[in-house]
Amino acid sequence: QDKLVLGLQESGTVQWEIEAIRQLGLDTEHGVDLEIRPLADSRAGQIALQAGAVDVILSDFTWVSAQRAAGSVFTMVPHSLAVGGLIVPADSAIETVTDLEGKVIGVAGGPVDKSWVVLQAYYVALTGGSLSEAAEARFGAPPLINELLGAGGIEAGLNFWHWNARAKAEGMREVISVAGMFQGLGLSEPPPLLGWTFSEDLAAEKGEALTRFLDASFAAKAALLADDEVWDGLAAIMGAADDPALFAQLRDDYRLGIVTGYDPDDTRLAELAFALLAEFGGPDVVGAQTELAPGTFWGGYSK
Amino acid sequence: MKRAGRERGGIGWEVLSLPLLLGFWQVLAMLAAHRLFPTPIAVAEAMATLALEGRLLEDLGKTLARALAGFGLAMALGIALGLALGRQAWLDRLFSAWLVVGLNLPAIIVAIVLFIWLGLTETALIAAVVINKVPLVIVTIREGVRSFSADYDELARALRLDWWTRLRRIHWPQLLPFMLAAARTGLSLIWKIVLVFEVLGSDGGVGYRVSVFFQFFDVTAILAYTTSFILVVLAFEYGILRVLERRAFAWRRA
Amino acid sequence: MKRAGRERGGIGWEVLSLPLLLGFWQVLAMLAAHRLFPTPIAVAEAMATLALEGRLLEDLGKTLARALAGFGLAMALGIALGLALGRQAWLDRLFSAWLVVGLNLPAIIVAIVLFIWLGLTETALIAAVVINKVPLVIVTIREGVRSFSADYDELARALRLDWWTRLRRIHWPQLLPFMLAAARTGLSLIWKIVLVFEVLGSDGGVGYRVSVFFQFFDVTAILAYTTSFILVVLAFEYGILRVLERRAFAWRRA
Amino acid sequence: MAPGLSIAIAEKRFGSAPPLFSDFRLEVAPGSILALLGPSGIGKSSLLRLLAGIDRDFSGTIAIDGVAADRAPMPGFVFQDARLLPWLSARDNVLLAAPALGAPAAKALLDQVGLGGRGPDFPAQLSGGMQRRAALARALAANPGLLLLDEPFVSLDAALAAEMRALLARLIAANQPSMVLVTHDAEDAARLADRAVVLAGRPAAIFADLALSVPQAERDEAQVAEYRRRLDALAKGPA
Amino acid sequence: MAPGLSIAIAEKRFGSAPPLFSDFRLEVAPGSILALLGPSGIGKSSLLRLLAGIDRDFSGTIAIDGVAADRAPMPGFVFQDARLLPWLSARDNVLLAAPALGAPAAKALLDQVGLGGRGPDFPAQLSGGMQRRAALARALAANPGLLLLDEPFVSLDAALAAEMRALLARLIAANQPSMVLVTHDAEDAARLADRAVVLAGRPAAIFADLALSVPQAERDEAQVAEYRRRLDALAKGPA
Ligand SMILES: Nc1ncnc2c1ncn2[C@@H]1O[C@H](COP(=O)(O)OP(=O)(O)OP(=O)(O)O)[C@@H](O)[C@H]1O
Ligand SMILES: Nc1ncnc2c1ncn2[C@@H]1O[C@H](COP(=O)(O)OP(=O)(O)OP(=O)(O)O)[C@@H](O)[C@H]1O
Ligand SMILES: [Mg+2]
Ligand SMILES: [Mg+2]
Repeated sequence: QDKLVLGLQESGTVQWEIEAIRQLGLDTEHGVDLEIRPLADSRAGQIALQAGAVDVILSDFTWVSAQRAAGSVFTMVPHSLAVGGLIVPADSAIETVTDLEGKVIGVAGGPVDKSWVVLQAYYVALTGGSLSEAAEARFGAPPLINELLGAGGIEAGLNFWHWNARAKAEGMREVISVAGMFQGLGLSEPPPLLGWTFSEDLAAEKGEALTRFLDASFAAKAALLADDEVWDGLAAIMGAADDPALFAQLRDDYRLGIVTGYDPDDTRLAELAFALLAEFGGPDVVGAQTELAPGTFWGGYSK
Repeated sequence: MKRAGRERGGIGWEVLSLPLLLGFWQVLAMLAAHRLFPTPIAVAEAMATLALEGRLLEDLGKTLARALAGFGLAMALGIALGLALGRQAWLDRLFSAWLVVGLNLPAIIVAIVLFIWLGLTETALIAAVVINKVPLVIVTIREGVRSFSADYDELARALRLDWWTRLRRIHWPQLLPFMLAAARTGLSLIWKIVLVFEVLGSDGGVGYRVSVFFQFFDVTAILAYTTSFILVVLAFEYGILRVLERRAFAWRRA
Repeated sequence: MKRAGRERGGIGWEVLSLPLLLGFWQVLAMLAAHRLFPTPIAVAEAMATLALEGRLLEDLGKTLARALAGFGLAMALGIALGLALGRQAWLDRLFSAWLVVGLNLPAIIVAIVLFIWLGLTETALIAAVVINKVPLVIVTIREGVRSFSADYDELARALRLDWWTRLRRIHWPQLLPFMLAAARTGLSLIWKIVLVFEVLGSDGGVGYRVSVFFQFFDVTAILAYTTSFILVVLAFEYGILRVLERRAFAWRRA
Repeated sequence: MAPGLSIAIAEKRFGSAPPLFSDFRLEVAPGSILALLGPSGIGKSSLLRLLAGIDRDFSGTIAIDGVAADRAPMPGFVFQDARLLPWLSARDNVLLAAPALGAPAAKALLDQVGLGGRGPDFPAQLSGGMQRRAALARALAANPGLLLLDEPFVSLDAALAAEMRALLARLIAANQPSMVLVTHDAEDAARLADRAVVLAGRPAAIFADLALSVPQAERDEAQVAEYRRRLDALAKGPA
Repeated sequence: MAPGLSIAIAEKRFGSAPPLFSDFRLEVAPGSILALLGPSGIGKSSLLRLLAGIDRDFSGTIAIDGVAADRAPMPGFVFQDARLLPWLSARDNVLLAAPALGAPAAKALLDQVGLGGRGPDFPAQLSGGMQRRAALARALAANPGLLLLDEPFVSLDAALAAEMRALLARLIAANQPSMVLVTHDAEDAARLADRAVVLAGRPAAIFADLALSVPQAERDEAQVAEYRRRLDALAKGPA
C-alpha cells in the first residue's frame, strides 16, 4: 500500500538524493517504503514504466507532455532544474556565445538535445543568425564530448551539468550555463525540465504513498541544499571520494539545480520553455504538440 | 512442362506473401487495439506524411548510403580474408583467436575507440560498421571455402587455371550459397549496426531519427521508418538478389 | 607422415594466436598511452578485482544463461524452419517477405512490444533475443538446404531411408558447414543482442553493467567484462566446436 | 521373393525435349534376369530410376508386384556412378542400405567384393574400381528381391569383373531375385542374363528382345561365346 | 610437340599405408602411346595424377621434357570420373580447358564426340556416357602435347567406343602427342598403344612391358586380336 517502486538509472545523479533519503531516514520518517529498481539507461526507464514494472521514473517534461497528447496519461512533479552548459578549454579564446562562429562544437545527445536548441535560440537572440550555419556541430554521447574536448577534437562542448562539473574540475571553463541562456531568453528562472513521472492511475491508486515519497524527496533536497554534512556520506557514489575538487564542484553545481518548491498551478515557466523548444526545435524535440499539454504537472501535490 | 507449371504456381505464392503479412499484422493490431501497436494503414499514412513533410527520404538516403558503403567494404574485405583463412590453414590457426575476439567485441567498444581516434565523422561511422561486420563475413566465407570440393581443385590444377579463372569458375559457384547467406543476413545486420552507431554519434539517418521517435514512444513513426527501409531491402531481394540467384542456380534446377 | 607433421605444426600456430593478439594489444596500448586504451595487463587486473569484489561473475552468469537459452531456442527453431523453407518451395515463397521483415526489424521495436506485453521478465528478454536471431538462422540454413546435392537425395530415395536417417546421414553432413557458420556467428550475435536487451529491460547482466560503465566511460571495466565473455567463447570454440568439427570433417582430410 | 515388373509408361520426358519414352510397355517375369542394352543416351539409366521409384515424374504406371515403384520395397540399386556418401566409411555406406546387417556381416560382404580391410576407409581413400565395388556391396547388402544395376562391373580389370560376375551369379542362385542389369558389355549379358532387351530410337522402343534360354548355371564357354556374338550383333542397333 | 616423360619416384604413399610406389622408374619416349594396365587399386590413377602435376606430395622427380610435372604445360586429362563442373554447360566445360578455342570450334568438337546440339546442356542433363564424352572432348580441346587418359571409353556402347577410339587415333596421327592411357580393356591398348606397361604388386612394379611394334595405322584385325590375346594373358598378372 505505501510501497513505491522507483525505476532509476543506476549511475544517475538522482541516486544522490535517494542515498540522502536513506541516510537521513526520511523514508521511514515519512512512512513510505521505497524499492529501487536499477535501470541501465533512460530508455529502459520508459519501457519499465509502460510495462508496469515500476511506479515512478525520472523523465523529461517534454516526454510527459507528448505522451499525454498521444493518450497515455502520465504526469509529473519537478525534480531538478539542472541542465548543462557550454564549456571550453581554459585557454580558449571563446568568451561568449558569439565567439562560437567558425568553431567546432561537440553537442551531447544529438541535434534534438534541449540544450542545443536553447543555445541556438540564444544565438539567434544575440546575433540574429543561425548557429548551425555559423559553426560546425558534431553530435555524440556525453563522455565522448568531454573526451574530445580534452583531446582537442572539438573547440567547445555543450554537455550535461555533471559532465561539465568533471570538466571544470579538470580546469575547463564554463562560458554560459543553459540556465543562463534561458534567462537571456527572458525566463526569470530556469524551468523545471526533469521530474518524477508516474501514471495518473497510479496517482489515484497510491496517491497517499506518492505524496509521502514526494515529501521525503523535497525534505532531502532541502537538506542537500543547506547541509554540507549530508554530502560527506555521498562522496563514494558521486565517484569523487578521492578528489575534493571534483566533489566540491559536483556539490555546488548540483545545488544550483535543486527544486525548492512546487505549485502545480504555476506552469508559466514550463510553458515558456516548451514554446521556445517548440519554436526552435520543432516536433523532433517536443513531439507533435506546440504547447505544453495540460496536466503535465500533477495537480495532486504542492510544496 | 510440369516443371514450368510448378514455377508459375510458385510465383503465385510469392505474390501472396506480402499481402498475407499485412493482413496478419492488421488483424493483430486490431485485436490488440493499443497505441503502441499501430495498424499497417496507420503506418502507411505516417510514412506518407513523413516522406512528404518530414525528413524520411533524406534520413533513409543517409542511412542507405552508410549501409551500402559499410556493406560493400565489409563484404569485399570479408571475402578476401575469408578466402585467405579458408585456404591457408596456418593463417587460419594463427588468427583464429583474433576472429573470435573480433566477433564478440561489442559495438560500443568499437564506437568509442573509433569516434575518439577519428572524431565524430562519417569515416569513423563507416569504419565502425565495417569492423563490426567483417568478422561475420569472414566466418561464413571461411566455412564455405573449407567445404570446397577437392575434386574440383584437382581439376583446376590439371587445367592449369590461373587464380582468376579458378576464383570465377571453380570457387565462386561453390561459394555462392555462403555468399548469399552472408549477403542476406549481412544487409540486415549492417542496418542494425548503423542504427546503433547513428544513435551514438551522428546527426541524421534512420537510426538517429528512430531514437528521437523513441523518446516519445512514437511506435507508428518508428515503424514507418522501419517499413520504408524494409521496402528497400525487399526491392533489393526481389529486384536483384532473386534474379541473380535464378540465373546462377539454373544448373541446380536442371 | 607428412600430413601428421603438418597437423602438429598447425597446433603450433594455434597456440601462438592468443599471445600474439595480447602482445599486439599491449604494444598498441603502450604506444597510444591513453586512459581509454588500457593495456591487457590493466584489463586483467580489473577482471580480477571485478570478479572478486564486484559482480562480474554474477553478471556473466546471468548473461550466459540468457545467451545460451536464446541460442539454443533460436538454433532449434531456425533449423526446423530453415529446413522447411529450404525443402518446400511454396512455403519459402509464401514466407519470403516475412523473413525479410523479420531480418530487418530493429531490436528496439521488438523490445517495446515484448517488454510491454510480457512485462520486464526473463521470458520477455529471451523471447526478444530469439525473435531477433531466428530469421538469421533460417536464412543461413535455408541456403544450406538449397545447396543439397540432388544425387544424394536420389540415393536416399533408392535406399528408402526414413526421414530421420535421411536427416542424420544425408542432410546433416551437407548442412554442417552452414550450421558451423550459423553457430559461430550466432553465438556472437546472440551475445550482442542480449547486451542490447539487457540495457533496455533488465536489472543485471553484462549488457546492463557495460552500459553503466559506459556512462562513466570506464573502458577498462568494459573491456574486463568483454574479455571475460570472450574467454568463455574461446573455451567453447577450442573445447567443443573444434573438437566436434575435427571429428565431423575427418572425411575431408582423407 | 522375386517380384514381377509391369511397365507401362505413357510418357516420360525431360523439359521440352522430345519424350524419352512414349507408350512404352515391358513385362518382366518374377525371377527374371534381364539385361538392358542400348546406345548411350537412349534412356537406360532413366528407366532404371523410374523402376527404383527415384523418379516419379512421368505419366503411366510402373508396378513392382502390383505396387507402384516408389511404394515398393527397397531395391538393390547400383547407380551409374559409385555415389558413395563421402562422409561415411565404406562400411557405413554399406550399412546405410542394411542397418540390420551388423558390422561383421558388412565386413564379410566387403571381403567378398575384394575390399577386405578397407571398411574403415572413406570413399576418397579408395581407387575408382574399389568405389564401384563398395557400391555393388551396398546394393547387395540387404538381399533385396529386386536388383537394379547400372553398369556394375565398369572400371574393373577383366579378372575382377569375372569374379564380381561370379559373386552375383552365386547370389542369384541363392536368393532368386529379379534383376535388371544395364550394361554395354555383351559378356555380362551372355554370362548372367536369361533375357536381353535392346532399346533403340527416340522415343525409345524395344528393338530386340532375346531369350537366353540355356540356364545360366549350365552355359559352357561355347554357349557364352555364341550368346555374346548374337548380342554384339543386336547391340549394333537398327541399320 | 610431344614431350618425353622421365619418372623416378623415390616414394609415394598415402598416410601410414604401405607405399604405393617405391623406387619406381619409367621412361616414356616422346610421341609414345603408352597403355597402362593393372588390377584395380594398384596405383594407375595415382600415377596419372602425379604425371599431371595434380599431386605433388611424393618424393623423387617426374620430368616432362625435363620440367617438373606441375610446371609442365597443361596436359589433356581425363579423370576416372567425368568431373564436369555442374554449373557450367557442356560447352563451357570444354572451353574451360581451352578458352582460346571459341564457341564454334567447341561445338564442332562436341559434334565429334557425338554430343551435337547438347553444348548448352548442363552436365546433370546428360546421360552417363554423354558426360564421359564431354570430359574426353575437354581433354582434347587444347590439342595438348601430352594426353593422360584414365579409362576414357568406359560406359560407352561398343559402337561408340570404337568411334571414340577412331577419333583419338585420328588426333594422334595429326598431332603426334605423347599419351598415357589407363585402361582395363585390352581392346583399347591393342588398337591404340605402341607400348603397354602392366603394373603389379605393392609397392607397384612393372610386371610386363610390351612393345606393340606394328604401327597403329597398319594393324589389321588379326594383328589387333593377337595383341589383345597377349595383353589379356599379361593382364592376368603374376600367378
Ligand atoms: N587420397 C587417398 N588417400 C588414401 N589412399 C588413397 C588415396 N587415393 C588412392 N589411395 C589408395 O591408393 C591405391 C591406388 O589407388 P588408385 O586410384 O591409383 O588405383 P587404380 O590403379 O587407379 O585403381 P582402379 O583401377 O580401381 O581405378 C588404392 O589402394 C587406394 O586405396
Ligand atoms: N535430368 C535430366 N534433364 C534433362 N535431360 C535428361 C536428364 N536426365 C537424362 N536426360 C536425358 O535423357 C536421355 C537419356 O539419359 P539416360 O541417362 O537415361 O541415358 P542412358 O541410356 O543411361 O545412357 P548412358 O549409356 O550414356 O548412360 C539423354 O538424352 C539425357 O540427356
Ligand atoms: Mg546411363
Ligand atoms: Mg583408377
